[in-house]
Parts: sequence; structure tokens; C-alpha cells
Amino acid sequence: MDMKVNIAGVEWNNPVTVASGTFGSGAEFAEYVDLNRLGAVTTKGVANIPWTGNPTPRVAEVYGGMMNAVGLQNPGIDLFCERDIPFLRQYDTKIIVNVCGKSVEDYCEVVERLAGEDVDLLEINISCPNVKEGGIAFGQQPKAAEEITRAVKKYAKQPIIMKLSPNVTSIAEMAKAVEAGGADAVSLINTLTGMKIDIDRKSFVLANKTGGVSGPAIHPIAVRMVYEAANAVSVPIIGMGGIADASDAIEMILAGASAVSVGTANFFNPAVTMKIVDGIEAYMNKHHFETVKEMTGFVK
Amino acid sequence: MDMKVNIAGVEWNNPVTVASGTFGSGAEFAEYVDLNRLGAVTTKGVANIPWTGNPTPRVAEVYGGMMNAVGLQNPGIDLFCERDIPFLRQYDTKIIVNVCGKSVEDYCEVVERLAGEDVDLLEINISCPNVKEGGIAFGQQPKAAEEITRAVKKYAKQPIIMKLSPNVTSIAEMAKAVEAGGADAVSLINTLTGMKIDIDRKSFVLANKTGGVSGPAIHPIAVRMVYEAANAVSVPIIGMGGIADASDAIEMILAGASAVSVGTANFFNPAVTMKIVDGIEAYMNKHHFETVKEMTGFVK
Amino acid sequence: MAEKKREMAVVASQEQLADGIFSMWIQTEAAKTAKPGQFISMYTNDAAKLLPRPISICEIDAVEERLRVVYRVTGEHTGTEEFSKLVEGDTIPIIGPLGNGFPLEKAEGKSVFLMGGGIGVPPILELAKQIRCEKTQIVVGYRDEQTFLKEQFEENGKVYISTEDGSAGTKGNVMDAIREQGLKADIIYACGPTPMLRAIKAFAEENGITCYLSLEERMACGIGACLACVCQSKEKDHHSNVHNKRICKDGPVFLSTEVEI
Amino acid sequence: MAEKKREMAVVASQEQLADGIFSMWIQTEAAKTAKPGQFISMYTNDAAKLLPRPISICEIDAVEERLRVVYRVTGEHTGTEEFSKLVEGDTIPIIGPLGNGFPLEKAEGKSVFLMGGGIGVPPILELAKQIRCEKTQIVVGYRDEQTFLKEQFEENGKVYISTEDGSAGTKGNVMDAIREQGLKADIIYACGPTPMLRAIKAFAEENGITCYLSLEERMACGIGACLACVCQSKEKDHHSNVHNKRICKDGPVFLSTEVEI
Ligand SMILES: Cc1cc2nc3c(=O)[nH]c(=O)nc-3n(C[C@H](O)[C@H](O)[C@H](O)COP(=O)(O)OP(=O)(O)OC[C@H]3O[C@@H](n4cnc5c(N)ncnc54)[C@H](O)[C@@H]3O)c2cc1C
Ligand SMILES: Cc1cc2nc3c(=O)[nH]c(=O)nc-3n(C[C@H](O)[C@H](O)[C@H](O)COP(=O)(O)OP(=O)(O)OC[C@H]3O[C@@H](n4cnc5c(N)ncnc54)[C@H](O)[C@@H]3O)c2cc1C
Ligand SMILES: Cc1cc2nc3c(=O)[nH]c(=O)nc-3n(C[C@H](O)[C@H](O)[C@H](O)COP(=O)(O)O)c2cc1C
Ligand SMILES: Cc1cc2nc3c(=O)[nH]c(=O)nc-3n(C[C@H](O)[C@H](O)[C@H](O)COP(=O)(O)O)c2cc1C
Ligand code: FES
Ligand code: FES
Repeated sequence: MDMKVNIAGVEWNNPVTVASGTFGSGAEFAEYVDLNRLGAVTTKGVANIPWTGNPTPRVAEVYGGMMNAVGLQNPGIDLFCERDIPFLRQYDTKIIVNVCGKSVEDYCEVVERLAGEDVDLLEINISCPNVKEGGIAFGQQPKAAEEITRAVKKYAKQPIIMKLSPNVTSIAEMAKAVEAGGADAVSLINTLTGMKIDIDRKSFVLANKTGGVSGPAIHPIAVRMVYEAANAVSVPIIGMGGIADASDAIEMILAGASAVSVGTANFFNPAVTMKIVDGIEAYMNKHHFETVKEMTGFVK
Repeated sequence: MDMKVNIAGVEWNNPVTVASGTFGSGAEFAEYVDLNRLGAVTTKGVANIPWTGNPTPRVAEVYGGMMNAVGLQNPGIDLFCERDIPFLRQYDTKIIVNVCGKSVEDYCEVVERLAGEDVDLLEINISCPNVKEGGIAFGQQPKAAEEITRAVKKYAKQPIIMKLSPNVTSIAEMAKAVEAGGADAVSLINTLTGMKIDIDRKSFVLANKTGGVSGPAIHPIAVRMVYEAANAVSVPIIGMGGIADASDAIEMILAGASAVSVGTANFFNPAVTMKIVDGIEAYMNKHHFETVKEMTGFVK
Repeated sequence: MAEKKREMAVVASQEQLADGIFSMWIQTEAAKTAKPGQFISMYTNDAAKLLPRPISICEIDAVEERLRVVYRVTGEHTGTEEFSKLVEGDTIPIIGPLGNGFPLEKAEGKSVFLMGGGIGVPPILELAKQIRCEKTQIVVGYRDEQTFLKEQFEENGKVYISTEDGSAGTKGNVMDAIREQGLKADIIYACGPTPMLRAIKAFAEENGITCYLSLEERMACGIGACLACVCQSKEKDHHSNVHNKRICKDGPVFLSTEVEI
Repeated sequence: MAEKKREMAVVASQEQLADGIFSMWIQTEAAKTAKPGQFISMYTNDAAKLLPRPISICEIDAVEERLRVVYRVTGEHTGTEEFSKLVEGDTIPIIGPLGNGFPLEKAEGKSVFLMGGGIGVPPILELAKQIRCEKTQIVVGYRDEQTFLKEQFEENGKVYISTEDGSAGTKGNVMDAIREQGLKADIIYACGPTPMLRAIKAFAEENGITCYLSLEERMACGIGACLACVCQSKEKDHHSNVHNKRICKDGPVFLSTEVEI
């Protein structure tokens, strides 16, 4: 039995990574988790320059999950390269750098900067607001998604994972668009846009009014989208959205994911990823799966 | 203090109705609920001819909600008119007939048939698969949605509520499209498409593979969409999605709904709508709202 | 109008009968009108698990207003696991009694089979207690020697047991027990897994025996409104106007010739 | 590596101190290293409520390995309401101790104000117990005469009370109490609602007094990873590289001159 997976030419020790933005760059979680036991660490989105993010409150609790509008606060690519990459390189885990930007140029600048760095994969978060297109996310229009993929691929030395937004009519179309643009892998889902109102104060709970819903509440939607994307493209899929235990992760893999990311669940239990790695292993043993690849898309 | 609301010219005693498909035509729930205390009863979707629906299992439990693929089983418009309308007319409540179909002609046939019946509003469910367009729902393309609205309006004697699917990139665009087509009101959201896999049996839990997710898990997404739709159109909005208590309903109204529908929550507690009516009344008293209209869209 | 309601039943006692099989008595108004073959919808206290668990009524104590349910814990982190941890005095939300139950009157003067398999065994107990007939033959099938409720069955009729592993009674299923013992009946009442019900249906129809089957399906409302729990009916159903009947409302007990399973 | 963990703390006792104010002692390893001003993340057992509730440490018993938390139930159906129903022997998942706590050493030889307002009062207790300084002046503000923890404060310094309704001590807030009594100090430690902290910050800065404030914000991870709980910092923060500090990790206690509130 072998837990290893190969994602766009990069071999992970196991199929479990963490979802961008829920794990920082791993330093804080390292006190709770053995980072060597993660297939990969996916870092918080980083831009070409530091971003301040949104005003607070940035998070709210919703039924079976949470909502966030952190607004992609990040220290900028320079400090990231100087501090976070060397930290993560101490561990036997792959490094996936999540990249954000407000224009195609922003993304390309970060990707180019990372070309010379010792990281394994880049994940391009196209749910960011596209300032030139009036703030509509790159990830909500197939054409814009394809173009941005093609643009970053020009600068990329590492394989590119395009991270898709679930706030679209057809996830299959989005997956096909980024594949056409040259994506080496696809990850999904990012958060579903939600809103919460405090009825006593008669105001929005988040300073940003809307936020991204994540956690167990969105899991069935994520599984469906992973299934649809996996059936639309041939590049590997990293599945995420509401994974809180091994069974949720296995569902995602059976639906078509080659690997999985755990996000919001890290906030309920910082060591949840360790249980998920163990649980997938136990399941593979029990159900006689020799490799994760055999499990991927097993349910058709 | 006045609980009455006016939806497209029809006055309801209070802003609470039930979501189509969760309440049959009210006969079964009448044992648990005083139908006179509902602003309106929205019936299960009815087509021009009887539909058998999907194979079972048709429902599954998901975290904080459920998934269904009943497949719009219905007895056809003839039996509906003969049996269900006279039953509901015994009560002091408005009748909203939810209409489904597989082609524009199907919908028009039902709407025309209902023109001579004693019902108050028609709700057109455009999440049905459009057989001519390869099964993609009418409700996922603005143009198709606008056209079907225009078509049914030609035959309609009652005001038309267009019921929107949340499985779209822009709910505002969809709301505008049906308003342009002549909709008298808009209701949202229908279910979000999801999937659940039984990892022990390695098969889909629903016979239909995918199903519609409903219940508390989807509430923040529904609130956001109601807010966006309310800010995009001037016709009244009937808000639904995950309403399980008065506070959820009030959130929806503050976000822009003129009335609310309670769906899945009827399955946890068949009398939940009574508590919601009472809770809205108590809130209006406490917060000095004279009318529901004042509350509608209060939080901007 | 609005005379029924969701109620908070109080756990009167709980015990384990066999591996993963629990028996619970609950204090509830539902006991006043309950009939054998009806079920109740039991709700969890877990906010993640909102749908009801339909569980058959195993015994009715109308005087003390108590119902007994016997149920299997289907796995870890399930609603039934939660139920199994309830102790005396805890409350559990329920709706019921639901469905139609077994038509007892059809048995009058007849020789009957009361057949239960696996977790379909429990509803047969109250049926056996209430049925008035010529000859009560209780044929119950278990997985192994953990033949829960057997002693109580013996107080209410002649009991024939089958076990899958042959550790008690006939090795095999309930049909094997009937064949082995050469049993005969004019009418059958049965509850159990679908393959067993299919075999019983075939046997009954071949032999021209009236047969009532209690069916199972996933439910959402439990009261006939959502159309989740249908089974296929031979004739067009008058309510649905298609070949579907609602198990929760029109059943769970059906005449075998009415339904396709 | 991986030396910290989420743990199941055991409730040792629980009592109500005032309207909606509860005090709970929990048995936890977190007690071994906890310091005044740190907090713990408390988790509910409600599957609908998944985020932690950050609650300050009110007292530390390192020997018995117990922590005391004093908290307000913020409403019906809240996590804190659930906590208030726990009884001895129940378990509650927690992470902690978290954050940096108050810098005790800065008080040495000084005259101090320990200031708490409303539900910011509790963390001041352990601080008062541990602080070693010239003069301990505890200035605590309440809504009304329900001056919870007052007796314990009196064992640990000179106590000045303010109440919003004037039913005990100075009518008004903690700043009113200081003015009314003409109190003086070289250093301030404070926890309470933002308007109170703002007033204290202004007072301290006007008077050139060193001042430490414990801040509050909505949290998700509680350990510095998610960037939910930031406050604005005067200087660019070295970790964030922008003018934001993480309250959970870099705080909750900050030097008043470091932050904009
Ligand atoms: C009319 C009827 C009577 C029944 N009587 C009994 C009984 O007396 N004793 C007993 O042990 N079991 C009985 N069952 C089966 C029982 O309902 C399921 O085992 C139980 O719902 C499983 O719930 P869970 O919490 O263990 O599983 P989970 O996996 O947590 O259930 C998830 C969801 O699936 C539903 N579900 C899962 N399995 C079934 C099933 N087999 N049938 C219907 N819904 C299911 C649950 O109700 C729930 O909504 C009966 C079923 C029906 C329809
Ligand atoms: C560092 C710190 C220390 C605190 N110490 C104490 C204390 O000792 N005693 C005490 O009573 N309260 C304290 N609070 C406030 C306490 O965290 C909130 O009152 C509590 O989280 C509310 O949860 P709930 O379940 O009552 O409300 P809900 O409305 O159910 O909470 C919903 C969500 O919002 C969050 N939330 C709501 N109000 C606040 C708030 N004021 N601050 C942060 N998060 C909030 C909750 O954590 C939860 O995630 C502290 C807050 C912080 C940040
Ligand atoms: C607090 C928070 C911050 C996030 N930040 C990012 C980010 O910087 N970049 C990104 O691509 N996704 C971000 N996400 C989305 C997650 O990576 C993930 O796609 C989503 O939360 C769904 O997974 P989950 O349900 O397991 O959390 C963030 C999510 C949360 C909750
Ligand atoms: C079992 C079930 C059946 C449904 N059938 C219909 C239907 O016939 N027509 C329709 O427009 N919506 C139907 N819906 C969608 C609901 O009306 C509602 O839009 C959705 O469930 C969201 O609301 P809720 O979260 O309160 O359930 C159905 C939902 C459920 C759960
Ligand atoms: S469960 Fe709703 S009709 Fe049977
Ligand atoms: S709560 Fe996550 S950084 Fe503070």
C-alpha cells in the first residue's frame, strides 16, 4: 500500500495538503502538527506587494461552517521568499505557493519571482477581484481564466495549479478553460460567497458585508464540483471544501480528486490533518486499494 | 403593527409561506399546522402531465441539511386542479402554484390551464432540465430565463413569480433577466447542486448521483443572493434557503426579501412555520417595525 | 386542525440486546394511538443531522403511555449511535405514530406467518402480541446466535428461528426455516431486508397466500408530503397519479401484490 | 515538534456569579504554563457551531492543573449558553494557553492600575494575584451592583469600583472612578470594551503612563495563522509586513502606543 501521489510531476508523500489561507505558512501550526506528515503545505495567498486586507470583523460563524473576508492580507512576495520558504524547506513536505493579484501583471510578477525559488507547485487563486474588469473575479469568466492561465504559464518554472471558484454556473467549463490555458492541475473549491446579518444590531456581521463560506456546510457542493471537473479535464484535481475527517477526504478522492486540501477544519482541531492522513491509510487497507490513484474517481 | 405583505398585488396575512416541494399541497401538514396562519401555501411543482420522478434513494442527509433528487414527481395539472386547489381554498391563506416543465410549451400549458382556476400566484420553477437544450436548466441562462418568463406571461392570469436557481455565476443577472421578461416577483433560492458518496459501498447515495442541497447549511449563500437580487430588481423578492427559525427569516427580510419561504425545516419540525410567524411578530414589536415593508432591505 | 405535533419523548429505559442492537422504552403520547407496524420518526440532538430516523414500534404500552423501539446502531457517528447513548430521563424529539401498520383483522380465523428478518424482527413483536388468529407461527431470522426478542416471541406463538451461520434454528433465512419445517399458512405478515421480502412475496404469490410486507426507504418528512420515500406500485396510485406509493404515508405495510420490490 | 494539542478539559465546577455571568473551573494541562492575560479557545459540542470562543484566563491553579474562566452568556442558542449548562465531569474541548499575556515584570517597583470593565474584569484577577509592585490599585467597572469577583480583588490590592447605574462605587466608568478618587499610577494594565480602552489609552498617553491593553476581535484559528483577528498597528508589523497585528498571537495584550483602536 502506497500513499504517494504524483501531482503534475511532483511526488507527495501522501495526498493531504492544507487549504490556502487556513494554515499561514505553517509556522504556527507546526506546534500542533508534524509538517513532515503532510503531503504538501499550501501557503496563504501572496501578492507582488504587501496587502493590508479588509477591516474587521473578518470572520463570522455560520451553521456548520464559517465565513471569511480576510481580504488576502499578505506580506508580499519578498518577505515571503525570505522567511516562509526557508522555514518550510526544513520539512519533508512539498511547498505549494498560493498566488493572488489584482491584474494579470500582478500574478505574472509573483510567478516570475518564484521561478527561481525552491518551491514545488504554484496555486493561482483566480477568485481575486480583477480590478480592470470592475472587480469581477478572474475565476468567474472562462475566457479570463484561460487567459490568466496562459499568461502565468509563460513565467512559471513550477507546475501551475489553477484554483477555481465555485460561484459559477458551470465548473466543468471553468476547468476546461484553465486546462486549455495550460494548467497542470486544478484545485477546487474556493469559498462560496455568503452574507450574514446581525438582526439585533441590524448590520452585516462582516465589515466587508459578504464573505466566503467554508467548512462542512459546503462539502456536498464541493464533492459535486470535483466530480464534474474530474470528468471534464484530464489534469489532476486537488479537491477541497468542507473536509473535516478522513471520510470527507475519501469521498472527494472517490469523486475524482488526486489529492485533497483541508481548510476550515484546521480551526476546530489544529491536528485534524494527521487524523485524516491516518484515516485514508486505514481505509485503503480495509478496502484493498494499493494506491491513491486507484481510488481517484473510483465512483463513476 | 401589521404583518400583512403585498406581493405583486396579492395581500398575504403575513410574510411566511412554505417552499415548494416540502409541503405537498398542505394536506399532510394540516394535521400539524394551522394553514390559516400561513401567509401563503406554495405547492409542490406541477407539470402538464403526471411525472414519475427519479428512482430511490431520493434523499440523503448532509451536514446541516439534506440533498434531494425527487425529480419533480407530480400528479399532473388535472388531478391537481380537481383535488388540491379545493382543499387549500378551505383555508384563509393564499395559494401559490409552483409550475415545472421540460419545454416552454409544457410550462405555458400549465399556466394557461391555471388561468381559469382560483389560485393567487404562480411560481415558475426554472431549475427544471430544459430537454431541448440538452437538459441544462432554463434557470442557468439569462436569455432562456427571460424568454420563458415572457412566454408564460402571455398565458398567465395570475401574477408570476420566477424562481431562480443559485447554481449561477450572477444571480443579479438572472433576476434582471426575468424582470425584463415581465416577472411580477422573484423567489430564490432553489437548491444548490451537490453530491454524496457512500465510501463503504463505493457508490452514490442518491440514485440520481447529484441532488439539490437545502437546509441551514445553505442559508448564508441564500441571504447573499437575496441581497444581490433585491439590489438588482424592483419587483418583490420571496427569500428562501435554510430558514429554520424566525431569526433566519428576519435576516432574509432585512437583506431585501418581502416574504420568506420555509422548506427543509418543515422536516425537522412540522410546526416550525408557526414559530417563525410568531417570532417575526415578536421581533417587529421589539424593534418597532410597523410593517414588514419597513424591514425589507433595511440593512444596506 | 393541527392536532398532531413533534413531541419531546422521555427515555424510560435503555438496554443493549445484542451486538449493536439496542432496546429503548420511551414515554410518549404517541403510545395512546399506536398500532403494530406503525413507526415513529426519531430526531437526533446533533445539529449536523437534521433528518428523522424512522424506527418501527416494537411494543406498545398504552396504559403507561410508553413505546418500545429496538434498533441497530448502523455505524460510528450515526444518529442511531447517538440514540444508543441516551439514558433514563433524557429527551428525544419524535413524531408519530406514523404510517398504517399491519391489518390485524385480516388474520381472523387464519393460520398466519409472522416473519421478521434482521432489524425487521422488532415490529413483529407487537404484532404477535395483538394478533387474534387460528395459529400464530413466528418465523424470525437472525445473523447468529444473538436471537434478540426470542423469549418474548415464545410467549406469543410458536417460534421458528433461522440464523445465517446456523448457530441457532435452521441455517439460512426465514424461507429456509419454513421449507425445513414444512410450515403452512393462509396469510403472511413480514418485515425485513428487501431480498427477504422479495423471496416471501414470490412464495406467497406462487402459493396464493395473502401477504403483507413492511417496506423501507430513506425519508425526509415522514408524513407523506415530500415524496422522498416512494416504492413502485403495480397499479397507478390514486394519490400520486403515477405508479408510486409513499412508504411513510400509504405504508409502510403493503399488500405484496400492490407493490414491485 | 507538534507538542501542543487540542485537549478535552474536564469541568471541575461551575457556578453563576451574576445575571448571565458564569464561572467555571476546568481541569487542563493548559494550567501548567498559563500566564495572566492569556486566553484559551473553548469549543462547543454543537455541530452547527464550529469556531472557538476565546475566553480569558481568570485564575490559574498550576498545582491542581486547573484554570478558571469567567464569562458572559451573550444570548440564547449561543456557545456561551451551552458552556453555562456544563456540569462537573462534563468535557469541553479547548486549546491553550494562547497569546502573550500581561508583561508582569514591567510593574516592578511601580504604582499600578489594574483596570477591568464588564466582561474584561476576569483576567484582571490572576494579574492582581501575580503582580509584584509598589502599589496595586484595582479599578473595576460594572453595569450595576452585581460586582462579581470584588471580594477576591480585595484580597489582592486596593479596589475601586465604578458602576454604570451608580449602585456601587463611583457612578460612571473606570475613568470616572480614577478621576473621582484622584488616583495616580506609573503603569496601567487594562481589559474591557473598546470605548473604555480608548479612553484609558488617551489618558495614559496624555499623562505619559506606560499602558498595556488587552484587545478583542473575532477569531477563527486563535493561533496566528488565519489573519482573522487583526488590529491596526502604529508601525509596520514585522510579521504581517503591513500595519496589522494579530490579536491572538501578537496580543491580546499590546502596549497602548503600538496599536490604533
Ligand atoms: C419504516 C421504517 C422502519 C424502520 N424500523 C427500524 C427499526 O425498528 N429498527 C432499526 O434498527 N431500523 C429501522 N429502520 C431503519 C432505520 O431507519 C435506519 O437504520 C436508520 O435511519 C439509520 O440511521 P443512522 O442514524 O443509523 O444512520 P445515518 O447513516 O446517520 O443515516 C443518515 C440518513 O439516512 C437515513 N437512513 C440510513 N439508513 C436507512 C435505512 N435503512 N432506512 C431508512 N433510512 C435510512 C437516516 O434516517 C438518515 O436520514 C426502519 C426504516 C424504515 C423506513
Ligand atoms: C482574547 C479574548 C478574550 C476574551 N475573554 C472573555 C472572557 O474572559 N469572558 C467573556 O465572557 N468573554 C470573553 N471574550 C469574548 C468572548 O469571546 C465572546 O463573548 C464569545 O466568543 C461569544 O460567543 P457566544 O457563543 O456567546 O456567541 P455567538 O454569537 O454564538 O458567537 C458566534 C461567533 O462569534 C464570536 N464572537 C462573538 N462575540 C465575540 C466577541 N465579543 N469577541 C470575539 N469573538 C466573538 C464567537 O467566538 C463565535 O465564533 C474574549 C474575547 C477575546 C477575543
Ligand atoms: C480564513 C480563510 C482564508 C482563506 N484564504 C485563502 C487564500 O488566501 N487563497 C485561496 O486561494 N483560498 C483561500 N481560502 C479558501 C480555502 O483555501 C478553501 O478553498 C476554502 O476554505 C474551502 O475549503 P474548507 O471548507 O476546507 O475551508 C481561505 C479560506 C479561509 C477560511
Ligand atoms: C424534498 C424537496 C423537494 C423540492 N421540490 C421542489 C419543487 O417541486 N419545485 C421547486 O421549485 N422547488 C423545490 N424544492 C426546493 C425548495 O422549494 C427550496 O427552494 C429549497 O429547498 C431551499 O429552501 P430550504 O433550504 O428552506 O429547503 C424542493 C426541495 C426539497 C428539499
Ligand atoms: S418521507 Fe416524505 S413522503 Fe415519505
Ligand atoms: S484568529 Fe487566526 S490569526 Fe488570530
